[in-house]
Amino acid sequence: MSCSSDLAALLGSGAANASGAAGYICGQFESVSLQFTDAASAIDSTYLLFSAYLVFAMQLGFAMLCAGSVRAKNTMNIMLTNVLDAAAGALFYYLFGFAFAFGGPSNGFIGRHFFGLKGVPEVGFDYPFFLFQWAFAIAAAGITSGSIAERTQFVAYLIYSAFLTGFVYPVVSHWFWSGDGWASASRTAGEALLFRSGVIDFAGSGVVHMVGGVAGLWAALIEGPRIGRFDHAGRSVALRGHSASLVVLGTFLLWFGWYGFNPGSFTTILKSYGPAGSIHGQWSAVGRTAVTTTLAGSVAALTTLFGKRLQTGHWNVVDVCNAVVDPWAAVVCGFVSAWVLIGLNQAAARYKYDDPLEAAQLHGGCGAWGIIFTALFARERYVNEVYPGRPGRPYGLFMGGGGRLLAAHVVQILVIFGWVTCTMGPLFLLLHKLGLLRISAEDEMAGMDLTRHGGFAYVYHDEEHDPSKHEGGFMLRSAVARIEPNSTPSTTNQV
Amino acid sequence: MSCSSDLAALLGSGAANASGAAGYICGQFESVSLQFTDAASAIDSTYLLFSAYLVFAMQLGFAMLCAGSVRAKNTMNIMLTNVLDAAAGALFYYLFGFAFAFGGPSNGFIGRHFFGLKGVPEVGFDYPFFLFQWAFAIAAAGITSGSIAERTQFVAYLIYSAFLTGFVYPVVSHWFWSGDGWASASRTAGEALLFRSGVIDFAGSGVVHMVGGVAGLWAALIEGPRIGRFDHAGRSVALRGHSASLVVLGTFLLWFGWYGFNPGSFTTILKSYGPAGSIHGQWSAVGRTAVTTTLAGSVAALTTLFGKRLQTGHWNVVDVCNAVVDPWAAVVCGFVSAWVLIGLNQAAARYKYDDPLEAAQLHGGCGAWGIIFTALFARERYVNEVYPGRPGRPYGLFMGGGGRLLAAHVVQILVIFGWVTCTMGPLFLLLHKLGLLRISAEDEMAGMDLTRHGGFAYVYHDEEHDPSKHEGGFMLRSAVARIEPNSTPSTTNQV
Amino acid sequence: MAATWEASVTESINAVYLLFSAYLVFIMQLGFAMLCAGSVRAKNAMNIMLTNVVDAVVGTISYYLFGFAFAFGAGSRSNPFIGTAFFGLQGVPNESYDYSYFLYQWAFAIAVAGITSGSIAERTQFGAYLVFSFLLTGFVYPVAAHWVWSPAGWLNPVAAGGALLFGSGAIDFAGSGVVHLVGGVAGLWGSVVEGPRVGRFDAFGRPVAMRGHNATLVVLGTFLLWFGWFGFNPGSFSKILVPYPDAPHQGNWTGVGRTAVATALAGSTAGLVTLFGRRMLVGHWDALDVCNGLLGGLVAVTSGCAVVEPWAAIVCGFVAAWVLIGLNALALKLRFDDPLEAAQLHGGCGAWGLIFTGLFAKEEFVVQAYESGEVGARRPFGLLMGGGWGLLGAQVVEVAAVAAWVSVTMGPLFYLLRKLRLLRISAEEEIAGLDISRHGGYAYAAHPDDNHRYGLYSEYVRIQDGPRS
Repeated sequence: MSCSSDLAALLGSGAANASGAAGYICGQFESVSLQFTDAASAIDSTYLLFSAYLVFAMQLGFAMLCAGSVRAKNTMNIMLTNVLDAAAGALFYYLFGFAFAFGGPSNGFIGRHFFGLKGVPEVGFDYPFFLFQWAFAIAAAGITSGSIAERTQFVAYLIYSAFLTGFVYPVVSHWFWSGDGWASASRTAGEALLFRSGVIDFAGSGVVHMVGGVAGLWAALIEGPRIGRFDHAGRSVALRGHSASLVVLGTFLLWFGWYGFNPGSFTTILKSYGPAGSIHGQWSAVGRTAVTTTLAGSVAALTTLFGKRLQTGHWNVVDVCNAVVDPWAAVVCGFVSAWVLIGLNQAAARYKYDDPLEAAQLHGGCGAWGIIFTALFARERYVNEVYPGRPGRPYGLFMGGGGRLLAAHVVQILVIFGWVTCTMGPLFLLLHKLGLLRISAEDEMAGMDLTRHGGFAYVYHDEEHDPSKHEGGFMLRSAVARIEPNSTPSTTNQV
Repeated sequence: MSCSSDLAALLGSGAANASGAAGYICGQFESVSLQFTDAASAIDSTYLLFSAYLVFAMQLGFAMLCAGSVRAKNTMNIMLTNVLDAAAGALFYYLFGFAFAFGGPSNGFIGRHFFGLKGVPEVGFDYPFFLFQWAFAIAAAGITSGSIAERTQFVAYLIYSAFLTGFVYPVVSHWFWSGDGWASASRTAGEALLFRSGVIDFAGSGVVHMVGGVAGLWAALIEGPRIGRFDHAGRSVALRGHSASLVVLGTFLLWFGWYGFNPGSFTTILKSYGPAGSIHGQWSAVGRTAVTTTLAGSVAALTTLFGKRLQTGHWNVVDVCNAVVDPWAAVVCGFVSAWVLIGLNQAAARYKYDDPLEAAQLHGGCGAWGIIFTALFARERYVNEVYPGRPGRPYGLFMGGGGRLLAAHVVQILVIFGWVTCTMGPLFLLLHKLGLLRISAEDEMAGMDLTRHGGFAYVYHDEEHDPSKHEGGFMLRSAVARIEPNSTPSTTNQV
Repeated sequence: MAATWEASVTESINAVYLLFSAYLVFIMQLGFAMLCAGSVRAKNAMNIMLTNVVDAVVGTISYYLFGFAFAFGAGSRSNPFIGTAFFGLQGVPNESYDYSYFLYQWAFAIAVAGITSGSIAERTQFGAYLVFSFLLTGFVYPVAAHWVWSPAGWLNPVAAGGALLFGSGAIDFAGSGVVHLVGGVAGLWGSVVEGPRVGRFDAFGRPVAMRGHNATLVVLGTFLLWFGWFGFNPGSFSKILVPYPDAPHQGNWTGVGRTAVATALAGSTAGLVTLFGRRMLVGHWDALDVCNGLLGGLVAVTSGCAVVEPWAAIVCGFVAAWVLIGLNALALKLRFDDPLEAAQLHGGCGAWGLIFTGLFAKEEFVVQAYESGEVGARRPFGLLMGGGWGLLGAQVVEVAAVAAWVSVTMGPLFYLLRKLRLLRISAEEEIAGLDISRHGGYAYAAHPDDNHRYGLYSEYVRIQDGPRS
C-alpha cells in the first residue's frame, strides 16, 4: 500500500492515471514477492524434509551398529528395541514431546501447546519441522539403548524409551532450542540471554548426545556389567560383537545420516547473509557445516586408530567406527574427541563399568567435549550469521570472545547432567527395585533372543543330522529337520 | 542503472519526478532479481549437497561389496581399509587434493590455490562443491582397494590411499574438469580447446573409474595372485566371497549412490536452456541423466546375466551386480560394457591376473569403453546445452559430428593410463621392494583378520559356557583357531 | 524477467524434490531385497536376492519400452482404459511429463514386482520370474496406474474436463491400491497356484513354522523400506512449489510434511499394536512380526496419507495391524503359504487403506491435494467426516476393479506357467535349496573355524537345558 501511494506521488498528475498505474506496478511487485515467499517455503521445506529423512537413516545406522556390536544370541532383542524406539518415539513425540519442546509461549522451562500437533501448521512450525525434531528425539533414545544392551528386560526398555522421548528429552530441547527456553541462544527478541550469550548447541552435542549418554550411564551403572564381562580377578574380558560387517554398515549409515543431523539443523537454506545476491548465505554455511562434520569425524577416526594401536597392538575397525560416530566441528575437535573417548574407555574398564556399545563414553563424553569445544572455538562472524539480530554477542574464548559463552556452556553441561540424573536415575532405580530392569542370569547366559523373542536371529543350519537332539530345542529347527533329513556339509555362515 | 535512465525517458516529462519514479521501480526490480539469485544459490546448493551425500553413500556400497566379495577371514581388513579410505581421503583432499584439482588460475597441469580450503567460499567454489569432489576422490581410492584385497599390508594401503587421493587423482581431475585444465571441455573462454573439442568426461568414466582401475591393475600385477587362486596346473580356482547378501546390499547402494554421481555432476540444476520460461532446462537434463544411468545399468546387468549363463550354466548374482556397477549412458552402452567386462574377465583368467573384486576389469575396462562410447554417441544438442558458449563444437562420430571428439578421448585414455602408470606403478614397486606391500604367506593362509586385526569379523559361537576356553576371552579362541588354519571345507566355499 | 526466473525456479525446485524422492523410492528395492533375503531360509537366499535384482532390471526395460506409455500416454487416441503414447520415452519431455517424472514412476513400477516375488519365494523357477515380472511391470500394473493416476483414467480423482466417478473419483494418493493391492493380489494368485512350500504343513495339515535365516537383514530391510516410504508417500505430490490459495503461507510443502508425519505415525502405531497383539497371542516379543506390522501400517496409510489428519493415521495403523494379524490367522487356517506374508500385508492392508481413505479423508486436504487448494471448491470426502458416500463408493469400486483386473490377467498367467511346467521347481531341488541347484552355490561361504566344538546354538541350548530337564 505504501508502495502504491509513494509511487503515485512520484508519477504525479502528468500520468493519465497515476494512482492506477502505481497500483498496477505495485500489484505486480506484490505478486512476485508472494511467489518468492512461496518458493522460499518450498525450498526450505525440501531441504528440511530430506535432512529429516537422513536423520531417520541414523536410526537404521544405530540398529545395525547395535546388532553388530552385541553377541549373536541377543541380536534380535537389540534390533527390536531399535525398531520400537522409532515407533514408540513417533507416537509419544506426537502426543506430548513436541508440545513440551516447542509449544510456546511458555514459561521457559516446558512448552505447553501443540499437543497431538493441534495448531500445526503455524508460521515457523510446519510439519517438516516436527518430522525433523522427531528424528532427533528417537536418536536420543537410540543412544541409550546401546548402553543397556544384552541384559535388560524388554518392558523396561519400553517404559524408559517412552519417558525419555516423551518428557526428558523434550524438556531439555525446550531449554536450549525453543525461542522461549531460558538458555536458548535464539531467544525471542526482548528476553535476556543467559550470560548475555545463551547456549550455542547447534545440532545437539548436549541436547541429544549428552542426554542419551547420561541416561545410558545411569542405566548401565544400576544394571551392572554383563555376566562374564569382568573375570573373578576383576580383569576386563572382551565380549566382542558378532559381526564387524554390520558395525561398519551401521557406522557408514550414521555418517551418512549425520549430514542430515548437522547441516540440517539450520532448518532453512534460503537466507542471505551478505547484501542480497552475494555468494554468502545459509547455503554456504550449510556446506561448511557438512565439511566440518566430515573432517572432525575423519580425524577422530584416524586418531583413534593410531592411538589404539599404541595400546593394543592391532588395528581394530570397531574403534575407528565408534570415533567416526560423533564428529562435531573440525580437525582439532576430532583429534581431542578421539582422546576423550580412549581415555573414558580406559576409565570405564578400570571402574568395571560395562557399556556394550561404549554409548555413554562416546555420546556423553564426546558430547560434553563438543559443548566445551564450541565455547572455545566459536568464530564471531559465524555466530552472528547463525544467530542474527543481537550484535556484539560473546563468542569463543580462544578466538578472543571472552568467557561468557564458556560459562553458559558449562552451565549447560551441569543442568543437562543434573536433569537427566534426576529424572532417569530414579526411573531406572524404581524399575530395578520392581525387578523389571534386568533379566535373570539364566536368560542372560542363554541369550535373550531364545528366551524372550522366540528364536535366534540367525538360522543357517536348516538341516540337522540327528532330530532327536532337538526335543526341547527350538521348535522351528526341529520341525524343519523333520521334513528335510538330508545333510549337507555343515557350513557356518554369516551375514 | 540503464534500467533507471531508460524508464525515466519513457515516463517522460509528464511525470512529476520521472527519474525518481524510474529509480524506485528499478530498485524494486533489482531487489527481486537479487532475491532470485539467492533462491538459485539455495536450490543449487541443496541439489549439490544431497548429490554429494548420495555419492558418499557409494563408499558404503563399496565397503559392503568388498566385504561380501572377500572370504570371511579377511572381511574386517577390507572394511577397515574402506573406512580409512574415507577418513584419510577427507584429510588429504582437504589439505592438498582440492587445491591441486581446482586451484585456478594455474598452469593447466596442476592447481595451486585453496590449500586447506583457504579462500573458500569464492564464486563457483563453495563448500558444497568441495564436499561433492571429496566424495568423488574417495570413490577412486575405494576402487583400487578392491583389486588388492586379501593380500596387502595395511601400511601399504594407507600410503597409496593418501597418495592417490592427495595427488594422482586431483591432477587428473584438474586436467579434465578444472576451467584451467589443458584438456577440459569447459575451458575458460579464450583458451583453445584440445582438438577444438576438449574431453567430455562428464561424471568421470575416465577421471574416476579409469584412474582407480589402472592403479588397481598395477597393484594387483605387482602383488601377484592370491595363494590358491590358480592351481599348480595354472587353472583358475574360484575363491568365492563369503556373503552374497552383502554383495547385493553393496550393489544396490552403489546404484543408489550413482544417482548422485552422474546427475549430480551438473552441480547446478537451476539453469534454463531454451527460451527462458520453457520446460527445457538443466532440471530436464538432470532427469535424463538419471534415466540413462538406470537404463545402461539395467541392460548391462541383464546382458551379463544371459552372457554368463551361456558360459557357466548357472545364474550368478555377483556378475549381475558387477555389471550394474558401471553404467554410463544408455542401452547400447550397457550392452557393450557387459561384453567388455566378460571379455576382460576371460583374459584375466588366462593371464593369471587376480583381482578379487574384478575392479581393474570393471572400472578400468568399462571406464575406457565409456570414454569411447561418449565420443561415438554424444548428441549435438546435449553437448551444446551442457557445455554452452562455444557453438559448433564437435560431437559424436556416429551422430555425424566428426572424429575430433574421438581423437580427444583417445588422448584422454592414453594420458590417464600413462600418468597413473608413471605415478602409482613406481610407488607400488617401491613398496614391494621394501617388503611393505604383501603380507606373508602364513598370514594370508590364516586370514588377515586374525593376524592383523585381533580377531575375526564374525563371532557366532559364544563360548562362555566353557570355562576352559573362557579364560583369556576371545583372543585365546583366535589362537586356538590359528593352530588349525586349514579347517575351511573348501568344497562349499561358494557364494 | 521476473516471470522467466519464476518458471526456472519452479521447475528446478520441483525437479530436485521429485528426483530425490525417486531415489528414496529406489532404495525400497534394496529394502525389499534385504527383507526377502532375511525372511527366507539360508539355502534360498541367493535365489531371492537375484530375483530382486532381476525384478529391477527387467522392470526397467519393460517399463521404459511399454509400461510408461500404457500408464501415462496421453495420445490422440487416449482412452480411460489404457494409454497410447510415449513408447520408449518418445515425446518426453513435454508439458506434463519430464524425465524425472518417468524416473519416479519407474521406481514405483519395480516395487510392484518386488512385492509379488516375496509371495512365491523359495519354490519358483527363475524363468517364471522373468516372465511374470516383465508382464506385471510392463502391462498389468501400468493399466491399473492409468485408471487411477492418469488424468484420462476412469477412476482418477482430478477433474480434467470429464466427469468423475461418483463425482469424486478414487483417492489412491500414493498407491495402496495401484501398487500394493496389485502386487499383493498377483502374489496371492502366484502362491495359490504354486501351493505351499514342501514341509510348510505337516501330514495332519498343521502349520510348521519356517523362520527366515537372518533377522538382522529383515530389520535392515524394514528400516530401508520405511526410509524409502518417505519418498513414496510425500513424493507423490510430485511438485512441492504449489501454494494453496485457501490458506496463507501454506502450500504443497505443508501437505508434503503432513504426509510424512501421517506415514510415520501409521507405521509406528501398527508396529506397536502388532507387538502387543502378538505378545498376547504367541507369548514372546517377536521382532519379525513387528517389522511386518510396521510395514502393514505403512501400506495402509499410503492411499490416504495426503488427505487425512495425523490422528486418523493412528486409527489407520491400529486397524491395519489387526487386519494383518487376522489375515495371517486365516492364511494358516486355509493352508495358504506366503513366505513373506506379502499377499496378506500388501493386499489386505492395501485394501483396508483404500477403505480407510473413504472413511477419514478431510475435505480441506482433499481439495488441497487435488485442486491445489482452490478457494470454494467442494468435493466428496470421508464418510465419517460427514462427506457422504461418493468417495467411499469410488474407493470400493477401485478395490474391486483392481483385484478383478489383476486376477483375470495374472491368475491365468500363473496357471499357464504351471501347465507348461515353468512355474515350480522339483521337490528335490526345493529340499536341497535353490542356491545349490540353480545358482552354483550358497549365499554364504564357510566360516574359518568351523570345526568348532559347539557348532550350533541348538546344541549349546541342549547342553544348557540338559541338567534341568
